[in-house]
Amino acid sequence: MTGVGMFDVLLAVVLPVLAWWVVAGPDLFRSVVLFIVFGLLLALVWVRLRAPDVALAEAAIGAGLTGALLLDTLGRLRAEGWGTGDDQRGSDAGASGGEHPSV
Amino acid sequence: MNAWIVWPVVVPLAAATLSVLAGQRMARVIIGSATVAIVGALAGLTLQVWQNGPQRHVIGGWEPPLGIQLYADGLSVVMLWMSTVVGALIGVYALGYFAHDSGTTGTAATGEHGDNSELFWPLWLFLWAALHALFLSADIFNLYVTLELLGLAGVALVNLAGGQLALVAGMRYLLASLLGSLAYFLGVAFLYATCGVLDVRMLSTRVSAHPAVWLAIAVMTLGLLLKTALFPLHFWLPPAHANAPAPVSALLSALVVKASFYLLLRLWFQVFSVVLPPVAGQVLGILGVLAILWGSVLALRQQRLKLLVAYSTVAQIGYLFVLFPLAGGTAWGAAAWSGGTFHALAHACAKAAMFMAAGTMMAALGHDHLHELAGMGQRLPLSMFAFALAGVSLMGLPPSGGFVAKWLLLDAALASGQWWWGAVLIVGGLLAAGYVFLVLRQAFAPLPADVRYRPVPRVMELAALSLALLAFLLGLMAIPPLTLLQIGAPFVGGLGTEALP
Amino acid sequence: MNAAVLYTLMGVGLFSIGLHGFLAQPHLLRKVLALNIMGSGVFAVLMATAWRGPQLPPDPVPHALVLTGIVVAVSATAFALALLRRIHTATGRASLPEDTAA
Amino acid sequence: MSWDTALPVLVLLSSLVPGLVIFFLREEQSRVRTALNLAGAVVKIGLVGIMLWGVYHERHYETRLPLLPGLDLILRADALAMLLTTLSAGLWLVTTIFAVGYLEGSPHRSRFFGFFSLCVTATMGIALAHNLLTFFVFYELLTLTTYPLVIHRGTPQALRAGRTYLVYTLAGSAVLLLGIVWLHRVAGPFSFTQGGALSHLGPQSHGTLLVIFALLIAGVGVKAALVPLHGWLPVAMVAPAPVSALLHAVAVVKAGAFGVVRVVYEVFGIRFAADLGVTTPLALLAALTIVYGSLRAVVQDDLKRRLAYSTVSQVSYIALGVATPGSISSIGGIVHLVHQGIMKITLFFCAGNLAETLGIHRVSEMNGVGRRMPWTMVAFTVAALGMIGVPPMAGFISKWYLGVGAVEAGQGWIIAVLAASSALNAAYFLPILHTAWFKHPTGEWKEEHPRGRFEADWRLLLPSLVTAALVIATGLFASTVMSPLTWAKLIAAREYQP
Amino acid sequence: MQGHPAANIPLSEGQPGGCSVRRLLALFSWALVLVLAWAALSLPSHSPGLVDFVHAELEHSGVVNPVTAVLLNFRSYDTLLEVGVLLLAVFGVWALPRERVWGAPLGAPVAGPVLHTFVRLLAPLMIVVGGYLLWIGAYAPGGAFQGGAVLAAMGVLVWLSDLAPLPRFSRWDMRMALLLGFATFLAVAGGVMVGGGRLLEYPRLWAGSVILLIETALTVSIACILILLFLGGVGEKRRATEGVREREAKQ
Repeated sequence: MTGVGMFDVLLAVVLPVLAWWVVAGPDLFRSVVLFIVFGLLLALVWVRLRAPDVALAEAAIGAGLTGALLLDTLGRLRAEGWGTGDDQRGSDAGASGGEHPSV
Repeated sequence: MNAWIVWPVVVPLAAATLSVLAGQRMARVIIGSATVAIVGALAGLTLQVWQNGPQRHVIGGWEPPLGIQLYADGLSVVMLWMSTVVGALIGVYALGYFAHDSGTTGTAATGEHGDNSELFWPLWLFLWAALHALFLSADIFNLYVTLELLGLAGVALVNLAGGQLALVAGMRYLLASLLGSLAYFLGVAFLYATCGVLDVRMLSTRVSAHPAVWLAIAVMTLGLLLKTALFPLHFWLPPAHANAPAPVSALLSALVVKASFYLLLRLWFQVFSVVLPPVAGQVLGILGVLAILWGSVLALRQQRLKLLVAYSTVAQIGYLFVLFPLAGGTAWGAAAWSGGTFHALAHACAKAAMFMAAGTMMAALGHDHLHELAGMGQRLPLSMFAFALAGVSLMGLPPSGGFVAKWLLLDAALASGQWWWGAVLIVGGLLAAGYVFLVLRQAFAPLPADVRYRPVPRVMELAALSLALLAFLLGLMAIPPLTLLQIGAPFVGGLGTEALP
Repeated sequence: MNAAVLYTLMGVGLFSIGLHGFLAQPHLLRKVLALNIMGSGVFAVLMATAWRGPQLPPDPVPHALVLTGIVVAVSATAFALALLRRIHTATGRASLPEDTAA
Repeated sequence: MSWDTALPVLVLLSSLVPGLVIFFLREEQSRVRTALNLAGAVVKIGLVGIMLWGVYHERHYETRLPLLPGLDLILRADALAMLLTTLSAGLWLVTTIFAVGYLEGSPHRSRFFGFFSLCVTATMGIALAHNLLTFFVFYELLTLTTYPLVIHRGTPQALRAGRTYLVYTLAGSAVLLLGIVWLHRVAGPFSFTQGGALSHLGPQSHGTLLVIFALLIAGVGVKAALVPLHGWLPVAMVAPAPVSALLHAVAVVKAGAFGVVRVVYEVFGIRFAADLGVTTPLALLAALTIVYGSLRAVVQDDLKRRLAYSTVSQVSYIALGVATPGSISSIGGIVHLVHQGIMKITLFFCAGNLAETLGIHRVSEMNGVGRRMPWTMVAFTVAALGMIGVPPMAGFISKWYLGVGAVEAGQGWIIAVLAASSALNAAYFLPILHTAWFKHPTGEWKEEHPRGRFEADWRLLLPSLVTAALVIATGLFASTVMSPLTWAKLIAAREYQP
Repeated sequence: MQGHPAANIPLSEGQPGGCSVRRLLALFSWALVLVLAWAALSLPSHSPGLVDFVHAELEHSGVVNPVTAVLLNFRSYDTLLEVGVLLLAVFGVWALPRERVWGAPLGAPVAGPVLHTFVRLLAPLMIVVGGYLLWIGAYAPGGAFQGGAVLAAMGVLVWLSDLAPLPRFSRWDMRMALLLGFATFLAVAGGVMVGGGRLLEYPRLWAGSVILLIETALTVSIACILILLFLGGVGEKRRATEGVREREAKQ
C-alpha cells in the first residue's frame, strides 16, 4: 500500500511537535498562535485524507473561530492586569505590563 | 402515533426552545404541560415494554448500522421514570427556590446574581432531554453527543449560583466532564476502527479480544468513571455539588452521575461482556468499596451540610460499583444486577430529597454550617423529616428503597461466596447512619434564641418531602420496578431466594 | 505503513500530548488548549479509519462524526473560555486553587 | 380484603394513624392529642381482644404484601404474637395516661406522642411478624422511632445517650440483616414455623447455620440487652420516665427477647437448635447476663439506673427459659415475657412519679417516702416483691416454672443461677423498700408539686396501681383460661409436639 | 458561603505539583503513547466501515454529497443534538454572572476608516460565500456549519468595525433567529411523525428540499450562535460603566 507521501510524513511529525509547543511552550500568546497554525495544518491533513468538508470546517471553526475566541480571551486576561499567569520566565510576545503576582 | 419512545427526548427539547421564546409566565405553562406530556409518553412506553418486551425505534427509517436506533428495555424505562419523577419534583422545588432567591442576597450568591435564574428552566429542560436521550440511545457516538449535552448543561446549571466558589467548582466540573467525554470519544474511534459499526447491538456481536478493543474498553471506562466520580476520580464532585444552587445539586447528585453509570452498565454487560475477564469487575468493585469508605469518612468530617451530602454521594456511588464483581454468576447475577440498578433509583430519590431539604435549610438560615443548625427540627420540621426519611434510605433500613437494594446486593454477595462485599455494604450502611445522624441530632438540640431565620416557600418543603417519602416507601413498591428491570436484562432468572432449588 | 496508520499514530500522539499538557499545566487557558489538542487527536484516529487508499472514496461516516465533534469542541471551548474569564475577574487567577497552591 | 386479613393491619393502623396525625397538631392542642391517643389505644385493645378471642378459637388472621421477589411481608396472629400484642396494647393505654400526666406543660409533646405511637406500631409489627423479613422491617422501625424518644430532652447528655443507643442498635441490626439474608440464601424463603423451619437442612450446612445462629442472636441480643451488648440500656436512662417504661417493658427490650424466642423456637426449632449445640451457650450467656445485671444493680444509687440493670438481668430469664430444653422451662421463659413487662413498667411508673412529684432520683433520697406517697410505694413494693419472686406475685410463677424446668432438664446449675439472682434481686430491692417505708424523712422534699387531690397527679398514680394489681392478678389467677401462663403453656405444648 | 472559602477546599485532594510528580506524569504519558500506539498498530488495515451502506442509500438521501447525507439524513439525530450542544453553550455563557441580560454585553469596537471600508466591501462577499457554502453542501464540500461560520465571521467583523449595532437579544426576533435552526429541525423531526413516520424520517421525495430547509435555518442560527459565543464575554469591564447608554445614544 503506497500513498504515504513525504508530505504526509512531514505533517504527521510537525503536528505533534506543534502540539507540544502549544501545551508546553513558554509563552501563552505564542501557544495560541501556534494552536491556530496547528488547526490550519490539521485542515491540510484532512485534505490529504480526502475530507474537504471536514477541512473546511476545521479551518473555519477549529482554527478560525476557536483561535479568535482564544485570542480574545487572552486579550481580556491581559487587560485585567496579568494575562499569562504561568509564564514566569517572561514573554517576548508582548505580555504588556506583565506583572505576575506570586502564584 | 404509538412511538412513545421518542417523546421523552423530543418534548423537553421543544419545551426548552419554546420556554426561551416565551415570556416568564408562559414558560411555566409550557414546562408544566411538557412534564405532563413526558409522563404520558413514558406511561405509554412502559406499557409497551411491559407487554411486548424491549422497544426499538429506527430514527429516520435508516436501519443500523447506517442509522441510529433508540432502544428501550426495562432498565431504560426504570431510569427514565427515575429522571422524570425526580426531575419533575426538582422542578417544583425550583419554582419556590428561585422565587425565594430572587431579589434577596440569599444563599450562595454574592449579591450580584438574580435574573439569570430564569435560565434555569431551559437549562434544566436540556438536561432532562440529554438524560432521556442517553437512556434511550443505542449508538455509541450518539451517546457521546448526549454526554456532552449533559455535561454542558450540568456545568451551566452549577454556575447559576454565581459567586467565586461556584465558578471555580463549575470549571473543575467542566474540565473533568470534557476530559471524560474525550476519553470516551477516543474509545468510540477505536471501536469504529475495529468493528466498523456504532450500533450497540451490532457492536456486541463484533467485539473480540483485540488490543484496540481492550484499549477502547479501558479509555471509555476511565472516562465514564471520571464522569460518575468513582473514587479516586471523584475530586470534582463535592465542590460542584455543594456549591451549586440546591435544585441543581439535587439534579446532579441524583440523576447526572447515574447517567454515566448507566452507560457503563450497558457497555460492560451488553457490549463488552464477552471479552471482559472477571478480574475487571473485581477492580471496579474494589474502587467502589474504597469510594464507600472514603466518601463516608469524609462526609463525617465535613462542617457544611451540603458538602456532607455531596460526600455522601461519593460514598453512595461506590455501592453502584459493587454490582460489577457480583453480576457474574448465573444464580445471583440477577440479584446483583437488580440490586445495583435499584440502588441507583433509590439513591436518586433519597439524595435529591436530601439536597432539597438542605437547600431549604440553607435558604432559611443563609448558611449551612452544620453546628449552627440546632433546632432546625422546630423551624423546618418538614424539611428535617424529609432529610431523615431520605437518610433512612441511604442507611439501607427498611422499608426504604435503599434497603431493597442492599438486600439484593447482600444476597448476591453471599450467594456468590464473596461475603466480603456484603460486609462492606453493612459497614457502609453504618457509616451512612453516622453522618445522617450527625445532622439529625441537630434537629433535637434546643433552638438558639438569636438565629435569624427567613421563612421559605412551603412548596420547597413539600417537594422535598414527597421525594423523601418516595425513597422511604420505595421498598414497599419494589416489585414492579424489579420486574421491569428483568425485561431485556443480561441476567434473567429468579431473583434472590427464588433462585434456589 | 499507509496514510491511515500514519495518521492514527499521529492521532494517538496528539491525544497523549494533550493529556499530558492537561494534567501538567496549571493555567486554565492551556488546559483548554490541551483539551482541543486531545480532541484533534481523536479526530485524527477517526479520520484515518475513513481512509481507504487513494483510489477508493473514503468512508463518509467518520467525516460526519468529526464534523459533529468539531462543533461540539468549539461549543465547549467557547463556554470554557467564558467561564475562565469570569473566574479571572472574580479571583484574579486563571488557574484552579489546588494548582496554584502547589 | 376480608375482615380476617384486615385485622392485623387494623391493629397497626390504630396506632399509626393517630401517630401521624399527632405530628401535625400544634403544641397547645393537648386535648385533641390526648383524645386521639386514648382513642387509638382503646381501639387497639378492642381489636386485639377480638383477635385474641379468634386465635383462641383457631381462626387465622393473616395479611400479606409482596416486598421482595419471593418474599412477602406477612403479618399473622399466632399464639406467641398474641402474647406480645396483648401486653403492648394494654400497657400502651396505661403508659399513655402516665405520659400525658408526666409531660404536662413540657415542650415538643406533639413530637413525643407522635413517635410514641409509631413506636407502639413498630412493636405490634414485631409481634405479628410471621417471617424474619417482616420482623426485621419492624425491628428497624422500632430503632428509628425510639431514637427521638431517647433524645427527647435535647440536652447534651441525652444526645450522647442517643448516640450510644444508635451505635448499639444499628450495629446489632446490621448483624441481624446479614444473618437473615444469609439464612434465606441457605434455606430459601420460609415463615415462622412452630418446631422450627430448618430441620430439613442436611448436616453439610450445619456449620453455616451455627454462624447464622450466632449472627441472629447477636442481632436481637442487642435489644434484649444480653451481656456484653447491654451497654446502651443504662445510658438510655436519661430519657423521660414514660420512655424508659416503654423501652424496658413494652417495646425495645421486649422486642429483643421476643426475637430470641422466635429465632430459637420458630426459625431453628428447639430440638434442631439443641442438636446444633447452640442452646447451652445461649443459656450460659443468659445466666451470665442475669448474674451480671443483678450485681451491677446492687451498687447503683440512681433509682432508674438500678432499675435498668435489673432489666438487663430480668429479661435474660426469658432467654434462659427458652434455651433450656424442656417444655416447662419454655413456659417459664415465655410467661416471663409478660410478667417482666408488667412488673418493670410498674417500677418505672413509680420511679417517674417520685421524680416528677418529689424530685427524687436516687435511692438515698427516698428516706421515708412511703409515708408521703403510700400508694405509689405500695405499687412499687408489689412489683419489687414480684421481681424477687415472692408468691403469689407474677414473678414467682416465672421463677417456679424456670426452676422446675431446670430440674426436669437435669441442669442443676440453673437452679443455682436462679437462686443467686433472687438473692441479688432481694439485695437491691429490699433496701429500697426499707428506705422508703422504715426510714424517717430527712427533711423537706427537694421539689414538691402535688397535683390534685391525691398524693400525686392521678394520671401518674393510677397507671402504677393498675399494673401493680395486674402483677398480683397474673400470679393469683395464673391457672385461668386467659392468663399469660395458659397461653405460654399452649405455645410450649405446640413447640414440643412430637 | 462566601465567607468560608476555606471550608470548600477538599481534604488532601488536589494535584500536587513538584518535581517527582512531574516525572511520574511524564512517565505516565510515555506509557500512554506506547499503549495507544500499540493499539493503533494493531488496528485492521482495512476498516470495514459503513461506506457501502452509505453509497447504497445515497440516492434516497436527497443529496449527493455523502457527508451531508450522513450528517443531515442518516445520522441527523446526532446533528439535532449537536445543535442543542451549541445552543447550550450560549445559554451556558449567559448563565454566568454579569451576563444575565438577554443580549450581549457591549465592548469596545475598533473603529477606523480603513477597516470600515474593508469590511464594507467584504461583508456582502462573505454573505454570498456563506450562502454558497450552504447551498453547495448538498453536492460538494460545504454545508450549514461551514456557511454559518463564514457568516459569523462576517458578523464579528462588522461589529468590530463598528458598522452595525450590537445584537440585542432581549428582542424576540433575535432570539427567534438564534433558535430558528433548532426549532425548525425539531419541528421537522417530530412533524414527520404525524403521518405515522418515524422520528426524522423525511418523505423520500422531499428529502432534498427538507434538508435544504433545515440547513438554511441552521445556517442563520449557527451564525447567530457563533457570533454570540464570540461576543459572549467581550467588554465585561466597560459594560458596568458607560457602555450601554453611550451606544444607545449614538443611534
